[in-house]
Amino acid sequence: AQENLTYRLKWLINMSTVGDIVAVHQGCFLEQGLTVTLKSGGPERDAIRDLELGHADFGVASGDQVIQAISKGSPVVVVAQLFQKNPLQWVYFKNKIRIDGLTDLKNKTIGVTFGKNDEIIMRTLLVKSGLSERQVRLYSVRLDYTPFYKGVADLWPVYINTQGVEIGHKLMASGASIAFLDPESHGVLFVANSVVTSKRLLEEHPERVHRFIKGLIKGWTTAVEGTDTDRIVDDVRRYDRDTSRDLLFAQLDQTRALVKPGKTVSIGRINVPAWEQTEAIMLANQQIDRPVNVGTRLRLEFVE
Amino acid sequence: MLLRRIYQFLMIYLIGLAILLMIKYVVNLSDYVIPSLGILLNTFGGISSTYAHDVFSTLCVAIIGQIFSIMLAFVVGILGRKTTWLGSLIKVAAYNIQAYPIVALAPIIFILLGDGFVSRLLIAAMICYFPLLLSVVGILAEPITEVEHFYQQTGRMRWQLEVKIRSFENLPKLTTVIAGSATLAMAGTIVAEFIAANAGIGYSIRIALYQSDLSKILVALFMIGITLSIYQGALEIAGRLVKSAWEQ
Amino acid sequence: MLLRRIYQFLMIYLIGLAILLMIKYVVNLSDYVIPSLGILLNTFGGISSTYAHDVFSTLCVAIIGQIFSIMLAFVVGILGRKTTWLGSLIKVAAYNIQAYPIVALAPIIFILLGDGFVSRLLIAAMICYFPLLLSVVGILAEPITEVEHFYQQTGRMRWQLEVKIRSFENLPKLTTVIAGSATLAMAGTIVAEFIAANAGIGYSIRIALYQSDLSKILVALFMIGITLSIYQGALEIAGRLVKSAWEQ
Amino acid sequence: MFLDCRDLTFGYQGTTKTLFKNLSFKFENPGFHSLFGSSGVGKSSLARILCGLLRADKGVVDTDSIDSLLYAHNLERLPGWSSIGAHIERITPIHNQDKKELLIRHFGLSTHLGKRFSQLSLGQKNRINLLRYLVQDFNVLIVDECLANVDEKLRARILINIKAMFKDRLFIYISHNVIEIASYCQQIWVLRGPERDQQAVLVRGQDCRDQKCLDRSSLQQTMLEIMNAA
Amino acid sequence: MFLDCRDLTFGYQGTTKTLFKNLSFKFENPGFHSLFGSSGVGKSSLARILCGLLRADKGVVDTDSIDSLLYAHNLERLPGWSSIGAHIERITPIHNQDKKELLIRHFGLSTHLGKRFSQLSLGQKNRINLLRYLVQDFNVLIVDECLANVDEKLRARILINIKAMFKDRLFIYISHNVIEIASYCQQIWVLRGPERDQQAVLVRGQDCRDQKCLDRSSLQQTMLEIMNAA
Ligand SMILES: Nc1ncnc2c1ncn2[C@@H]1O[C@H](COP(=O)(O)OP(=O)(O)OP(=O)(O)O)[C@@H](O)[C@H]1O
Ligand SMILES: Nc1ncnc2c1ncn2[C@@H]1O[C@H](COP(=O)(O)OP(=O)(O)OP(=O)(O)O)[C@@H](O)[C@H]1O
Ligand SMILES: [Mg+2]
Ligand SMILES: [Mg+2]
Repeated sequence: AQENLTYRLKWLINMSTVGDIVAVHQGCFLEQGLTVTLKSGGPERDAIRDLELGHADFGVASGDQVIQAISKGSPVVVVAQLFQKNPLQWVYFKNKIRIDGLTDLKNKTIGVTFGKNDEIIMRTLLVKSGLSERQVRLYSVRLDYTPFYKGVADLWPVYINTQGVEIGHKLMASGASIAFLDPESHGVLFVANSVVTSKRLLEEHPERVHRFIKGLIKGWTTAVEGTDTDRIVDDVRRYDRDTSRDLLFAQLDQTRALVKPGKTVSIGRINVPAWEQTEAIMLANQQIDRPVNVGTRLRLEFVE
Repeated sequence: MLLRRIYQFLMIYLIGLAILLMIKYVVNLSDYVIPSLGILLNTFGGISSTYAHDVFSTLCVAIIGQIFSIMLAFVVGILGRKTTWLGSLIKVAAYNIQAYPIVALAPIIFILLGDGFVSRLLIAAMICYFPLLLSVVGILAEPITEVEHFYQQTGRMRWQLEVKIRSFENLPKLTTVIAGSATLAMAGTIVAEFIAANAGIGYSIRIALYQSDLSKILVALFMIGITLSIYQGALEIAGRLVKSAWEQ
Repeated sequence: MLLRRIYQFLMIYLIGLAILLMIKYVVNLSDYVIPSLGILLNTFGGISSTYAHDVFSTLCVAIIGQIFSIMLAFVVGILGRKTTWLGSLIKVAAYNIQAYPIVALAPIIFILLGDGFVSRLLIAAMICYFPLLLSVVGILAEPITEVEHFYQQTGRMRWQLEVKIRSFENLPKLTTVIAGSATLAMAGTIVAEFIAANAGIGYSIRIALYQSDLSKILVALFMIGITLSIYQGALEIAGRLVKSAWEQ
Repeated sequence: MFLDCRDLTFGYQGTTKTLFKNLSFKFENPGFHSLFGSSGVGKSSLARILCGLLRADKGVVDTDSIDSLLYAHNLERLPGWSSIGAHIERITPIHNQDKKELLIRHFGLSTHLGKRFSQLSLGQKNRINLLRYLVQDFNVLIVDECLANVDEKLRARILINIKAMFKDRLFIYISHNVIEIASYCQQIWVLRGPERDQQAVLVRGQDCRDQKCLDRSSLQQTMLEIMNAA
Repeated sequence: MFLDCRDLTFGYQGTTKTLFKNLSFKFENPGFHSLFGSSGVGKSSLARILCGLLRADKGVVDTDSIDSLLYAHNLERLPGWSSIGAHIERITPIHNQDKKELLIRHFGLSTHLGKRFSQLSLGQKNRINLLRYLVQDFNVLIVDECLANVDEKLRARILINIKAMFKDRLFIYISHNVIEIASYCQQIWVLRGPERDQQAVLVRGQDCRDQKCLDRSSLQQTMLEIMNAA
């Protein structure tokens, strides 16, 4: 008999969730006896809430969401980490400014989404750079990119594998050249999309979690290593009709690099030091008022 | 009538577009700030059929939401029409909820109702119902003494009759507001889709925004406008039929 | 009157809160999903003064936006009141713009006007003006023959007089709508702040949402509600003064 | 059955003028009676007090012997969503259906029942409004200028028929037509304003029951009495 | 100055009944004239045709000799935002201010000028409405039951004063009061409905200029003529 499960994503269903899509549409979950319903997310709906309310069995949340929830007593556990690299980076015009080191941020206008994790990441970068907050101008980001296009802001946060590709494509087409500021290359590790579930499910049905993760990792492995990219892109297009195929191929390449940055890294691996650094950063920024020992909520046994 | 609505809409849309393009060329903005006409037509060709389908699905939700909120407005209007303590409490509640922008209420709605069709409908209805409520309360709270006197005198006044008398005497105002609220129902549904759904034109707009693609947004606006012109025209015709049926 | 509004609001707020807390304890949810009363009070103590300040700044924009949209609604209502071609064009334009959810129009507004005070104001006004417009059009389009006959007969009818007569005869309806639209102006401003600004309570709500901090949102809702009760109460008193000044 | 008012004092709020000051009068038995007085003397206000729409500042309105008192006036409108025929049909109690048919004939409205209220002439509006009160169950009916816009011939016919059909009811007929009041009414209370020392004067009318009863000189006499009292 | 109508045919849209069929009549010179007829015969409709609010299906209304024709009726209301005194003040042309003062006195409204329209009695409403038409510049004024709710004494005084003050104007007075019409009007056109072969009959009235002019028997005679015609 098939079991029905609901899987709440963090954000829209697009190339960032390619592995999830492949797992659903190429039968990886079915093999495990699971029928999985994908649900897209958004700022008003987060997966951890859905887990508690029983609206979902599994979900995707970023590291900071998980840590925040733990600090408020949510019984959430992490069973896999999808992105080994945080996709959040800052785009800038190469012909306008030059960023070699963090000190080059001085006197720049930097877009940040106040309250979101890009704010914390940028603040951490600034601390590392030794610049005080008065030496840069933080610019409040909203939905569209016009301030960046018009040059009001010098750097603008994007998800490198989706928005980054689209914008890069557009700007390239009009002759501009762009580059990205990658926090990780400056030593800031901040965990992004990870798979979470509730303690209860884990305790009561560990084998179900096992099968889910097995199916999911197979999906992501197919997405990252599979050669039938046409089929993968077609699967994504079921959800993201508005992005052209060309762009989707480019996005797929970028996403692959985030999920499996090196040969030795296994897909879905939980990067414990990165989690610890994420907690440390949040503590330093007073996002949480005391340590939560996130390590105790990381279940490494599901991904070898 | 209907035709006039459509070509008036086209006129307005074209004027708006012309202004945008003028700004583009005067200030010399690149295609990614404001797309050129060529890009726009291209986009239109590419996505118009998908968007038409989206808009239609949105319209269906909007219509249900509008019916729902008309009923809600009448219920609250009827309960809140008296100047009793309860009446005014209901009015305060109905007003206050509206003051909360939907973006702040949405998380609570999702906690309480999940994110299915019901939440979408609720959000759409909330945005559309308040203007209706205002008019309905205004209309239902005001006595028409010349007509009501007889029923009061003979002890025949029931709340249904009171509502009927006051609605009838204010029929033109009510139909104006109901036809007008169609646009709000549409806007409400789009916002709900923007926040929550994974279908409909609101969802498409969110993706277009996410991709920073203004040309798609302009196509979406076009589709929404034209659909709405037709819907409103139909409502107006229906309103006229109701009126003549009731009055003749 | 004013006091009653405030304690009615408190009652509604507390009922809502009680329901949320009940759900929390019945379903046994963590503080992350629904904050406990302790956390809520704590948050309240911590941020109430900042939020009070934010709400006040939002209220100021809302008031200006409301004044602006009342004027706009009257202008459009006056122009659109005739059943001429131009009148109906203006009405179609006014209606259509409203159909576009602000989330879709916002980018265009920001492109045209930047994201300063003006954009915030415009968005607030747009959200608030439409319900006003609907009522004003309904009211101004309907002749009051018993009063207007004399002026028609003696060739004295001017549009100002027509507007004056029809407004006066519908004064209770107009004041209901104007007082009610205060909530919409507030909601509109908050939405604008939510999308674009970097000040005001809407901005604070956005941050709270990103932080998944429902307790902050609940505090914000409280602040908004209480401010609005006061503002609306004041408007109603003002409305009554205007009425008695005009009628007596 | 009687309607007794004692020591009524009343003035509209916000005005300084008192309209009645210790006004007393009494309609003593069923029949067709009248309240008379010059325009603005307070007839309609008094009617509103009698039926409870206004409250006197002082004094007693004794309605213990009355089950149901109705007040009909001539600014009323019928609802517009149905024809007047349908309206009358709906609001007539079953046991008064016969009366209704008869009244429609006497009121000359048979051919207009299909019309909406807004499509009637002024006199037709007057008549249909009065008619719908007559088919109710009432003891006392105050008729405030309800036939003011009906032609005299028809009006006389209507009054005679009402008197014949409703012998056991008490009518208070308010009108400015002196001949009519002198001819058809029984007790005529003439209001004279609070500055006169007797605020209301009773005149006995001819109380005719058909158009031929009129004795010219006594009618003339009554009319004079009324005019002198006012 | 004259008002000539020839071959008017008219019926309300949506009804099958024709109200007038080739109706012709003529008011020949300035003075106080009347349109008379039973309730529902079409007086108000005719007035609406004369002033252009309705259009006849056929026929000619010859108003070439008339600059300004006004139509006053008794369902009108004054705007409520100012006192009736202020309203009258505002709508009176400067050259008619004297007339205004005089009329206010004759109409018995001096003590009520501070009130709002809604605070007036029915007869007071009637009077103030007629008054505001009289202070306009007009040639022809149709007065459609404008004094229906005013007491007879005051009404007689008002009519006599109007006749004295506006000798050069043409009035068309619509009323159901036969004595009044017979006494004060000059040309009385009696409407009788389209089924009669002469749809409008002209009766000469007594055209009295003061209350004492009345010759009893000739008045009686005129009244009979009118009643027979109707
Ligand atoms: N709402 C009100 N507020 C103040 N004064 C009023 C109000 N209604 C009526 N009056 C005044 O009270 C007086 C009596 O009015 P009422 O209507 O009772 O007179 P009436 O005898 O019925 O006159 P009519 O024969 O003209 O109808 C009038 O002078 C009128 O101006
Ligand atoms: N809008 C309308 N639609 C249809 N029929 C109408 C309309 N207005 C009036 N009538 C009918 O036309 C006829 C004449 O009406 P009108 O008002 O002219 O009569 P009138 O002579 O002024 O009567 P009254 O003395 O009662 O005022 C009446 O039978 C009336 O029912
Ligand atoms: Mg009266
Ligand atoms: Mg008439």
